[in-house]
Amino acid sequence: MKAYEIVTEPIDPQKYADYVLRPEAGAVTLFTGHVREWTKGVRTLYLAYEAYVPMAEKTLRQIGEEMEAKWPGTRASIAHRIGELAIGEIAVVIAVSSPHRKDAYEANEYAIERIKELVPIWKKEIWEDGTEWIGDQRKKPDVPAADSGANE
Amino acid sequence: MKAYEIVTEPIDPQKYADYVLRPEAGAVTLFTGHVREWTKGVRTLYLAYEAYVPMAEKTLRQIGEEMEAKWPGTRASIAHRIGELAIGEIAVVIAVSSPHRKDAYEANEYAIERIKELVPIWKKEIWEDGTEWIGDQRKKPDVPAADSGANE
Amino acid sequence: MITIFYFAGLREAAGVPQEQAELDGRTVGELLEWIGGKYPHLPLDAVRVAVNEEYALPEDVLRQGDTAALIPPVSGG
Amino acid sequence: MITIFYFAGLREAAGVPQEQAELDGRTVGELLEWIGGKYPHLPLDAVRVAVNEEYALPEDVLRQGDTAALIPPVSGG
Repeated sequence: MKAYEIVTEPIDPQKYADYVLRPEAGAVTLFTGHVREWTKGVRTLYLAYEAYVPMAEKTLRQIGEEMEAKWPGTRASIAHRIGELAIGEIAVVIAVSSPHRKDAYEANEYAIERIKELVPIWKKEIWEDGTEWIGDQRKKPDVPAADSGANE
Repeated sequence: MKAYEIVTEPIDPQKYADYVLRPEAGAVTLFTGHVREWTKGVRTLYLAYEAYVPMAEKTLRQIGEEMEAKWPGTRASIAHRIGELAIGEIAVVIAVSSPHRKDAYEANEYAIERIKELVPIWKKEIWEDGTEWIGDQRKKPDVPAADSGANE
Repeated sequence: MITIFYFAGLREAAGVPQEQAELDGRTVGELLEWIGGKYPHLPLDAVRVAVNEEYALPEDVLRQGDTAALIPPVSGG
Repeated sequence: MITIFYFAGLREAAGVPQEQAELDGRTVGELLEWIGGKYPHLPLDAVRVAVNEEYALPEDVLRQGDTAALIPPVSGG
Protein backbone atom coordinates (compact mmCIF):
# COMPACT_ATOMS: atom_id res chain seq x y z
CA MET A 1 0.00 0.00 0.00
CA LYS A 2 0.89 3.66 -0.38
CA ALA A 3 0.08 6.12 2.41
CA TYR A 4 -2.04 8.14 -0.05
CA GLU A 5 -3.65 6.13 -2.78
CA ILE A 6 -6.48 5.65 -5.23
CA VAL A 7 -7.59 2.02 -5.32
CA THR A 8 -10.00 -0.04 -7.38
CA GLU A 9 -10.52 -2.94 -4.96
CA PRO A 10 -12.57 -2.96 -1.70
CA ILE A 11 -10.88 -1.00 1.07
CA ASP A 12 -9.74 -2.73 4.27
CA PRO A 13 -9.74 0.21 6.72
CA GLN A 14 -7.70 -1.58 9.37
CA LYS A 15 -4.69 -1.59 7.06
CA TYR A 16 -4.61 2.21 7.13
CA ALA A 17 -5.16 2.39 10.89
CA ASP A 18 -2.25 -0.01 11.40
CA TYR A 19 -0.08 2.09 9.12
CA VAL A 20 -0.42 5.25 11.24
CA LEU A 21 0.05 3.61 14.66
CA ARG A 22 3.37 4.27 16.45
CA PRO A 23 4.53 3.88 20.10
CA GLU A 24 4.11 7.62 20.72
CA ALA A 25 0.51 7.65 19.44
CA GLY A 26 -2.20 7.53 22.07
CA ALA A 27 -5.12 8.07 19.71
CA VAL A 28 -6.15 6.84 16.28
CA THR A 29 -9.20 8.15 14.42
CA LEU A 30 -10.46 6.26 11.43
CA PHE A 31 -13.12 7.74 9.18
CA THR A 32 -14.87 5.70 6.53
CA GLY A 33 -17.31 7.19 4.03
CA HIS A 34 -19.86 4.67 2.82
CA VAL A 35 -22.31 4.50 -0.07
CA ARG A 36 -25.66 5.45 1.44
CA GLU A 37 -28.86 3.94 0.12
CA TRP A 38 -31.24 6.84 0.75
CA THR A 39 -30.49 10.53 0.20
CA LYS A 40 -33.38 12.96 0.63
CA GLY A 41 -35.92 10.28 -0.20
CA VAL A 42 -34.16 9.10 -3.37
CA ARG A 43 -32.88 5.56 -3.46
CA THR A 44 -29.35 5.06 -4.74
CA LEU A 45 -28.68 1.72 -6.45
CA TYR A 46 -24.93 2.15 -6.56
CA LEU A 47 -22.25 4.78 -7.15
CA ALA A 48 -19.51 5.08 -9.73
CA TYR A 49 -16.40 7.08 -8.93
CA GLU A 50 -13.88 8.38 -11.42
CA ALA A 51 -10.56 10.08 -10.64
CA TYR A 52 -7.68 11.84 -12.33
CA VAL A 53 -5.52 9.28 -10.59
CA PRO A 54 -2.00 10.77 -10.51
CA MET A 55 -3.28 14.21 -9.52
CA ALA A 56 -5.68 12.72 -6.97
CA GLU A 57 -2.86 10.85 -5.24
CA LYS A 58 -0.71 13.98 -5.35
CA THR A 59 -3.45 16.13 -3.77
CA LEU A 60 -4.16 13.48 -1.10
CA ARG A 61 -0.48 13.57 -0.21
CA GLN A 62 -0.62 17.38 -0.13
CA ILE A 63 -3.55 17.19 2.32
CA GLY A 64 -1.53 14.82 4.49
CA GLU A 65 1.35 17.31 4.53
CA GLU A 66 -1.04 20.11 5.48
CA MET A 67 -2.32 17.99 8.37
CA GLU A 68 1.13 17.16 9.66
CA ALA A 69 2.06 20.86 9.51
CA LYS A 70 -1.11 22.05 11.29
CA TRP A 71 -1.09 19.29 13.94
CA PRO A 72 2.56 18.38 14.58
CA GLY A 73 3.05 14.78 15.63
CA THR A 74 0.12 13.44 13.65
CA ARG A 75 0.58 10.78 10.99
CA ALA A 76 -2.03 10.25 8.29
CA SER A 77 -2.99 7.84 5.56
CA ILE A 78 -5.83 8.25 3.06
CA ALA A 79 -7.29 6.03 0.36
CA HIS A 80 -10.16 6.60 -2.06
CA ARG A 81 -11.74 3.89 -4.15
CA ILE A 82 -12.91 4.37 -7.74
CA GLY A 83 -15.14 2.28 -10.01
CA GLU A 84 -18.57 0.94 -9.11
CA LEU A 85 -19.45 0.71 -5.40
CA ALA A 86 -22.46 -1.02 -3.87
CA ILE A 87 -24.53 0.27 -0.94
CA GLY A 88 -22.53 0.19 2.30
CA GLU A 89 -19.15 -0.14 0.61
CA ILE A 90 -16.31 2.16 1.62
CA ALA A 91 -15.50 5.00 -0.78
CA VAL A 92 -12.89 6.72 1.35
CA VAL A 93 -10.84 5.95 4.45
CA ILE A 94 -8.87 8.48 6.51
CA ALA A 95 -6.60 7.24 9.30
CA VAL A 96 -4.88 9.68 11.66
CA SER A 97 -2.75 8.99 14.71
CA SER A 98 -1.51 11.52 17.21
CA PRO A 99 -0.18 11.64 20.75
CA HIS A 100 -3.40 13.31 21.98
CA ARG A 101 -6.94 12.62 20.89
CA LYS A 102 -8.09 16.15 20.08
CA ASP A 103 -5.61 16.50 17.24
CA ALA A 104 -6.61 13.12 15.82
CA TYR A 105 -10.27 14.17 15.61
CA GLU A 106 -9.58 17.63 14.21
CA ALA A 107 -7.02 16.55 11.64
CA ASN A 108 -9.28 13.75 10.44
CA GLU A 109 -12.25 16.04 9.90
CA TYR A 110 -9.99 18.58 8.19
CA ALA A 111 -8.92 15.88 5.74
CA ILE A 112 -12.41 14.97 4.57
CA GLU A 113 -13.30 18.66 4.12
CA ARG A 114 -10.17 19.20 2.03
CA ILE A 115 -10.81 16.08 -0.05
CA LYS A 116 -14.21 17.46 -0.97
CA GLU A 117 -12.65 20.75 -2.07
CA LEU A 118 -9.48 19.70 -3.76
CA VAL A 119 -9.09 16.13 -4.91
CA PRO A 120 -10.07 15.41 -8.54
CA ILE A 121 -12.55 12.61 -7.91
CA TRP A 122 -16.10 12.56 -9.23
CA LYS A 123 -19.12 10.62 -8.11
CA LYS A 124 -21.95 9.49 -10.37
CA GLU A 125 -25.13 8.42 -8.62
CA ILE A 126 -27.14 5.66 -10.23
CA TRP A 127 -30.80 5.64 -9.14
CA GLU A 128 -33.70 3.52 -10.29
CA ASP A 129 -34.73 6.21 -12.79
CA GLY A 130 -31.52 7.84 -13.92
CA THR A 131 -27.96 8.88 -13.28
CA GLU A 132 -26.15 12.10 -12.47
CA TRP A 133 -22.62 13.30 -11.97
CA ILE A 134 -22.56 14.92 -8.57
CA GLY A 135 -20.66 18.17 -8.17
CA ASP A 136 -21.42 21.14 -6.03
CA GLN A 137 -21.71 23.91 -8.62
CA ARG A 138 -21.71 26.53 -5.88
CA LYS A 139 -18.37 25.42 -4.55
CA LYS A 140 -15.42 27.70 -5.20
CA PRO A 141 -11.84 26.48 -5.17
CA ASP A 142 -10.11 26.52 -1.77
CA VAL A 143 -13.14 27.71 0.16
CA PRO A 144 -14.15 25.36 3.00
CA ALA A 145 -17.20 23.44 1.87
CA ALA A 146 -20.39 22.76 3.79
CA ASP A 147 -21.60 19.19 4.06
CA SER A 148 -22.95 18.52 0.60
CA GLY A 149 -25.40 15.87 1.75
CA ALA A 150 -24.71 13.96 -1.45
CA ASN A 151 -23.14 11.23 0.63
CA GLU A 152 -22.00 11.07 4.23
CA MET B 1 -20.40 -9.02 21.54
CA LYS B 2 -22.50 -6.46 23.36
CA ALA B 3 -22.85 -2.93 21.97
CA TYR B 4 -21.39 -1.55 25.23
CA GLU B 5 -18.94 -3.82 26.94
CA ILE B 6 -15.94 -4.26 29.18
CA VAL B 7 -13.61 -6.92 27.81
CA THR B 8 -10.47 -8.65 28.98
CA GLU B 9 -9.14 -9.83 25.62
CA PRO B 10 -7.50 -7.73 22.86
CA ILE B 11 -9.99 -5.51 21.05
CA ASP B 12 -10.71 -6.00 17.34
CA PRO B 13 -11.96 -2.50 16.40
CA GLN B 14 -13.45 -3.57 13.07
CA LYS B 15 -16.06 -5.64 14.89
CA TYR B 16 -17.49 -2.48 16.45
CA ALA B 17 -17.35 -0.52 13.17
CA ASP B 18 -19.25 -3.34 11.45
CA TYR B 19 -21.84 -3.35 14.21
CA VAL B 20 -22.81 0.31 13.69
CA LEU B 21 -22.94 0.25 9.87
CA ARG B 22 -26.42 0.38 8.27
CA PRO B 23 -27.67 1.21 4.73
CA GLU B 24 -28.68 4.73 5.81
CA ALA B 25 -25.23 5.49 7.28
CA GLY B 26 -22.90 7.51 5.07
CA ALA B 27 -20.17 7.95 7.67
CA VAL B 28 -18.47 5.83 10.32
CA THR B 29 -15.94 7.22 12.79
CA LEU B 30 -13.84 4.82 14.79
CA PHE B 31 -11.71 6.03 17.67
CA THR B 32 -9.13 3.83 19.33
CA GLY B 33 -7.18 4.84 22.43
CA HIS B 34 -3.81 3.15 22.66
CA VAL B 35 -1.24 2.64 25.39
CA ARG B 36 1.41 5.24 24.73
CA GLU B 37 5.03 4.60 25.53
CA TRP B 38 6.15 8.13 26.39
CA THR B 39 4.21 10.70 28.40
CA LYS B 40 6.00 13.93 29.26
CA GLY B 41 9.38 12.24 29.13
CA VAL B 42 8.41 9.29 31.34
CA ARG B 43 8.50 5.83 29.79
CA THR B 44 5.50 3.61 30.44
CA LEU B 45 6.21 -0.13 30.51
CA TYR B 46 2.56 -1.16 30.47
CA LEU B 47 -0.81 -0.17 31.90
CA ALA B 48 -3.25 -2.02 34.12
CA TYR B 49 -6.95 -1.12 33.96
CA GLU B 50 -9.54 -2.02 36.57
CA ALA B 51 -13.30 -1.45 36.32
CA TYR B 52 -16.46 -1.73 38.35
CA VAL B 53 -17.72 -3.88 35.49
CA PRO B 54 -21.53 -3.87 35.77
CA MET B 55 -21.65 -0.14 36.45
CA ALA B 56 -19.08 0.57 33.73
CA GLU B 57 -21.19 -1.24 31.12
CA LYS B 58 -24.29 0.56 32.36
CA THR B 59 -22.64 3.99 32.09
CA LEU B 60 -21.25 3.18 28.63
CA ARG B 61 -24.80 2.34 27.54
CA GLN B 62 -26.02 5.57 29.11
CA ILE B 63 -23.44 7.52 27.09
CA GLY B 64 -24.66 5.76 23.94
CA GLU B 65 -28.22 6.82 24.72
CA GLU B 66 -27.07 10.40 25.27
CA MET B 67 -25.35 10.35 21.87
CA GLU B 68 -28.38 8.97 20.06
CA ALA B 69 -30.55 11.66 21.71
CA LYS B 70 -28.18 14.52 20.88
CA TRP B 71 -27.43 13.37 17.34
CA PRO B 72 -30.54 11.59 16.05
CA GLY B 73 -29.82 8.87 13.53
CA THR B 74 -26.44 7.97 14.98
CA ARG B 75 -25.72 4.45 16.21
CA ALA B 76 -22.85 3.78 18.62
CA SER B 77 -20.87 0.94 20.13
CA ILE B 78 -18.17 1.23 22.79
CA ALA B 79 -15.79 -1.25 24.38
CA HIS B 80 -13.13 -0.79 27.04
CA ARG B 81 -10.52 -3.38 27.90
CA ILE B 82 -9.31 -4.09 31.44
CA GLY B 83 -6.30 -6.00 32.79
CA GLU B 84 -2.70 -5.51 31.70
CA LEU B 85 -2.12 -3.80 28.35
CA ALA B 86 1.17 -3.51 26.48
CA ILE B 87 2.41 -0.44 24.56
CA GLY B 88 0.32 0.15 21.43
CA GLU B 89 -2.58 -2.05 22.53
CA ILE B 90 -6.12 -0.71 22.36
CA ALA B 91 -7.69 0.32 25.68
CA VAL B 92 -10.91 1.76 24.27
CA VAL B 93 -12.80 1.70 20.98
CA ILE B 94 -15.70 3.99 20.04
CA ALA B 95 -17.60 3.35 16.80
CA VAL B 96 -20.27 5.77 15.57
CA SER B 97 -22.27 5.74 12.36
CA SER B 98 -24.54 8.48 11.10
CA PRO B 99 -26.12 9.63 7.86
CA HIS B 100 -23.84 12.70 7.76
CA ARG B 101 -20.22 12.90 8.72
CA LYS B 102 -20.30 15.91 11.05
CA ASP B 103 -22.50 14.06 13.55
CA ALA B 104 -20.24 11.02 13.46
CA TYR B 105 -17.20 13.10 14.40
CA GLU B 106 -18.96 15.15 17.08
CA ALA B 107 -20.74 12.22 18.72
CA ASN B 108 -17.54 10.19 18.80
CA GLU B 109 -15.55 12.93 20.51
CA TYR B 110 -18.40 13.49 22.95
CA ALA B 111 -18.24 9.81 23.91
CA ILE B 112 -14.58 9.81 24.87
CA GLU B 113 -15.04 12.99 26.93
CA ARG B 114 -17.97 11.43 28.78
CA ILE B 115 -16.09 8.18 29.36
CA LYS B 116 -13.33 10.14 31.06
CA GLU B 117 -15.87 11.85 33.34
CA LEU B 118 -18.31 9.11 34.13
CA VAL B 119 -17.29 5.52 33.61
CA PRO B 120 -15.82 3.70 36.65
CA ILE B 121 -12.57 2.55 35.10
CA TRP B 122 -9.14 3.21 36.57
CA LYS B 123 -5.73 3.15 35.00
CA LYS B 124 -2.52 2.25 36.77
CA GLU B 125 0.68 3.24 35.02
CA ILE B 126 3.67 0.98 35.47
CA TRP B 127 7.00 2.73 34.79
CA GLU B 128 10.57 1.53 35.12
CA ASP B 129 10.77 3.05 38.62
CA GLY B 130 7.29 2.78 40.09
CA THR B 131 3.54 2.66 39.64
CA GLU B 132 0.65 5.02 40.12
CA TRP B 133 -3.11 4.96 39.90
CA ILE B 134 -4.04 7.75 37.52
CA GLY B 135 -7.00 9.92 38.39
CA ASP B 136 -7.49 13.57 37.84
CA GLN B 137 -8.04 14.84 41.38
CA ARG B 138 -9.19 18.20 40.05
CA LYS B 139 -12.01 16.65 38.06
CA LYS B 140 -15.52 17.23 39.33
CA PRO B 141 -18.46 14.99 38.44
CA ASP B 142 -20.31 15.87 35.22
CA VAL B 143 -18.06 18.77 34.30
CA PRO B 144 -16.48 18.40 30.86
CA ALA B 145 -12.87 17.41 31.35
CA ALA B 146 -9.81 18.79 29.65
CA ASP B 147 -7.44 16.38 27.96
CA SER B 148 -5.68 14.78 30.87
CA GLY B 149 -2.55 13.97 28.92
CA ALA B 150 -2.25 10.75 30.90
CA ASN B 151 -2.94 8.85 27.74
CA GLU B 152 -4.23 9.90 24.34
CA MET C 1 -26.44 -4.86 56.12
CA ILE C 2 -25.00 -3.07 53.11
CA THR C 3 -22.00 -4.06 51.00
CA ILE C 4 -19.20 -1.57 50.36
CA PHE C 5 -16.86 -1.86 47.36
CA TYR C 6 -13.43 -0.24 47.15
CA PHE C 7 -11.68 0.26 43.82
CA ALA C 8 -8.22 1.10 42.48
CA GLY C 9 -6.12 3.18 44.91
CA LEU C 10 -8.84 3.07 47.56
CA ARG C 11 -8.86 -0.73 47.45
CA GLU C 12 -5.11 -0.80 47.94
CA ALA C 13 -5.27 1.79 50.74
CA ALA C 14 -8.17 0.11 52.55
CA GLY C 15 -6.54 -3.30 52.18
CA VAL C 16 -9.86 -4.94 51.27
CA PRO C 17 -11.87 -4.98 48.04
CA GLN C 18 -15.20 -5.07 49.89
CA GLU C 19 -16.81 -5.39 53.29
CA GLN C 20 -20.21 -5.39 54.93
CA ALA C 21 -21.54 -2.93 57.47
CA GLU C 22 -24.74 -2.23 59.43
CA LEU C 23 -25.48 1.11 57.81
CA ASP C 24 -29.10 0.52 56.79
CA GLY C 25 -31.07 3.75 57.07
CA ARG C 26 -27.96 5.94 57.08
CA THR C 27 -27.20 8.40 54.30
CA VAL C 28 -24.40 8.29 51.76
CA GLY C 29 -22.82 11.23 53.58
CA GLU C 30 -22.88 9.27 56.83
CA LEU C 31 -21.37 6.26 55.04
CA LEU C 32 -18.43 8.42 53.98
CA GLU C 33 -18.00 9.66 57.58
CA TRP C 34 -18.02 6.07 58.82
CA ILE C 35 -15.37 5.08 56.24
CA GLY C 36 -13.28 8.14 57.08
CA GLY C 37 -13.37 7.15 60.75
CA LYS C 38 -12.38 3.56 60.06
CA TYR C 39 -9.67 4.37 57.47
CA PRO C 40 -8.35 7.85 58.30
CA HIS C 41 -5.66 7.58 55.63
CA LEU C 42 -8.13 7.10 52.71
CA PRO C 43 -8.21 10.08 50.32
CA LEU C 44 -11.96 10.64 50.17
CA ASP C 45 -12.05 14.26 48.96
CA ALA C 46 -12.73 13.58 45.31
CA VAL C 47 -14.59 10.30 45.82
CA ARG C 48 -18.07 9.74 44.44
CA VAL C 49 -20.37 7.03 45.78
CA ALA C 50 -22.49 4.79 43.57
CA VAL C 51 -25.41 2.96 45.17
CA ASN C 52 -26.58 -0.09 43.25
CA GLU C 53 -24.47 1.00 40.25
CA GLU C 54 -25.85 4.56 40.03
CA TYR C 55 -24.10 7.72 41.21
CA ALA C 56 -25.75 8.82 44.47
CA LEU C 57 -26.17 12.10 46.35
CA PRO C 58 -24.91 12.65 49.93
CA GLU C 59 -28.49 12.74 51.23
CA ASP C 60 -29.56 9.46 49.58
CA VAL C 61 -30.52 6.83 52.17
CA LEU C 62 -29.04 3.34 52.21
CA ARG C 63 -31.34 0.36 52.52
CA GLN C 64 -30.87 -3.25 53.53
CA GLY C 65 -29.05 -5.15 50.75
CA ASP C 66 -27.73 -2.08 48.92
CA THR C 67 -24.24 -2.08 47.44
CA ALA C 68 -22.32 1.16 47.84
CA ALA C 69 -19.23 1.57 45.67
CA LEU C 70 -16.55 4.16 46.40
CA ILE C 71 -15.54 5.63 43.05
CA PRO C 72 -12.21 7.48 43.10
CA PRO C 73 -11.54 9.84 40.17
CA VAL C 74 -11.93 7.75 37.04
CA SER C 75 -9.22 7.43 34.39
CA GLY C 76 -10.59 5.28 31.61
CA GLY C 77 -9.93 5.88 27.92
CA MET D 1 1.23 20.41 -28.78
CA ILE D 2 -0.48 20.11 -25.45
CA THR D 3 -2.74 17.30 -24.24
CA ILE D 4 -6.18 18.11 -22.84
CA PHE D 5 -8.01 15.75 -20.45
CA TYR D 6 -11.77 15.79 -19.87
CA PHE D 7 -13.31 14.13 -16.79
CA ALA D 8 -16.72 13.02 -15.53
CA GLY D 9 -19.61 15.04 -16.97
CA LEU D 10 -17.26 17.05 -19.18
CA ARG D 11 -15.87 13.87 -20.69
CA GLU D 12 -19.36 12.67 -21.50
CA ALA D 13 -20.40 16.08 -22.89
CA ALA D 14 -17.25 16.51 -25.00
CA GLY D 15 -17.49 12.93 -26.23
CA VAL D 16 -13.75 12.39 -25.86
CA PRO D 17 -11.58 11.67 -22.80
CA GLN D 18 -8.61 13.56 -24.21
CA GLU D 19 -7.29 15.32 -27.27
CA GLN D 20 -4.24 17.24 -28.47
CA ALA D 21 -4.12 20.84 -29.59
CA GLU D 22 -1.55 23.39 -30.80
CA LEU D 23 -1.92 25.76 -27.86
CA ASP D 24 1.74 26.11 -26.86
CA GLY D 25 2.41 29.65 -25.61
CA ARG D 26 -1.27 30.34 -24.93
CA THR D 27 -2.63 30.92 -21.43
CA VAL D 28 -4.97 28.75 -19.43
CA GLY D 29 -7.66 31.40 -19.93
CA GLU D 30 -7.16 31.17 -23.70
CA LEU D 31 -7.35 27.38 -23.51
CA LEU D 32 -10.78 27.68 -21.88
CA GLU D 33 -11.91 30.08 -24.61
CA TRP D 34 -10.71 27.64 -27.27
CA ILE D 35 -12.61 24.77 -25.60
CA GLY D 36 -15.73 26.92 -25.19
CA GLY D 37 -15.61 27.70 -28.91
CA LYS D 38 -15.16 24.08 -29.93
CA TYR D 39 -17.78 22.66 -27.47
CA PRO D 40 -20.31 25.46 -26.84
CA HIS D 41 -22.51 23.12 -24.76
CA LEU D 42 -19.79 22.36 -22.15
CA PRO D 43 -20.58 23.84 -18.71
CA LEU D 44 -17.26 25.60 -18.04
CA ASP D 45 -18.36 28.12 -15.38
CA ALA D 46 -17.19 26.18 -12.31
CA VAL D 47 -14.34 24.36 -14.05
CA ARG D 48 -10.80 24.56 -12.78
CA VAL D 49 -7.79 23.73 -14.94
CA ALA D 50 -4.83 21.68 -13.75
CA VAL D 51 -1.60 21.90 -15.70
CA ASN D 52 0.73 18.94 -15.18
CA GLU D 53 -1.38 17.82 -12.19
CA GLU D 54 -1.35 21.17 -10.37
CA TYR D 55 -4.21 23.66 -10.23
CA ALA D 56 -3.31 26.56 -12.55
CA LEU D 57 -4.24 30.24 -12.79
CA PRO D 58 -5.90 31.77 -15.90
CA GLU D 59 -2.71 33.69 -16.70
CA ASP D 60 -0.40 30.66 -16.54
CA VAL D 61 1.21 29.92 -19.92
CA LEU D 62 1.06 26.49 -21.55
CA ARG D 63 4.25 24.99 -22.92
CA GLN D 64 5.04 22.24 -25.41
CA GLY D 65 4.24 18.83 -23.87
CA ASP D 66 2.06 20.12 -21.03
CA THR D 67 -1.06 18.24 -19.99
CA ALA D 68 -4.05 20.42 -19.13
CA ALA D 69 -6.91 18.72 -17.28
CA LEU D 70 -10.39 20.22 -17.04
CA ILE D 71 -11.58 19.65 -13.49
CA PRO D 72 -15.34 20.02 -13.02
CA PRO D 73 -16.56 20.48 -9.42
CA VAL D 74 -15.19 17.54 -7.47
CA SER D 75 -17.36 15.16 -5.44
CA GLY D 76 -15.07 12.67 -3.76
CA GLY D 77 -15.58 11.38 -0.26
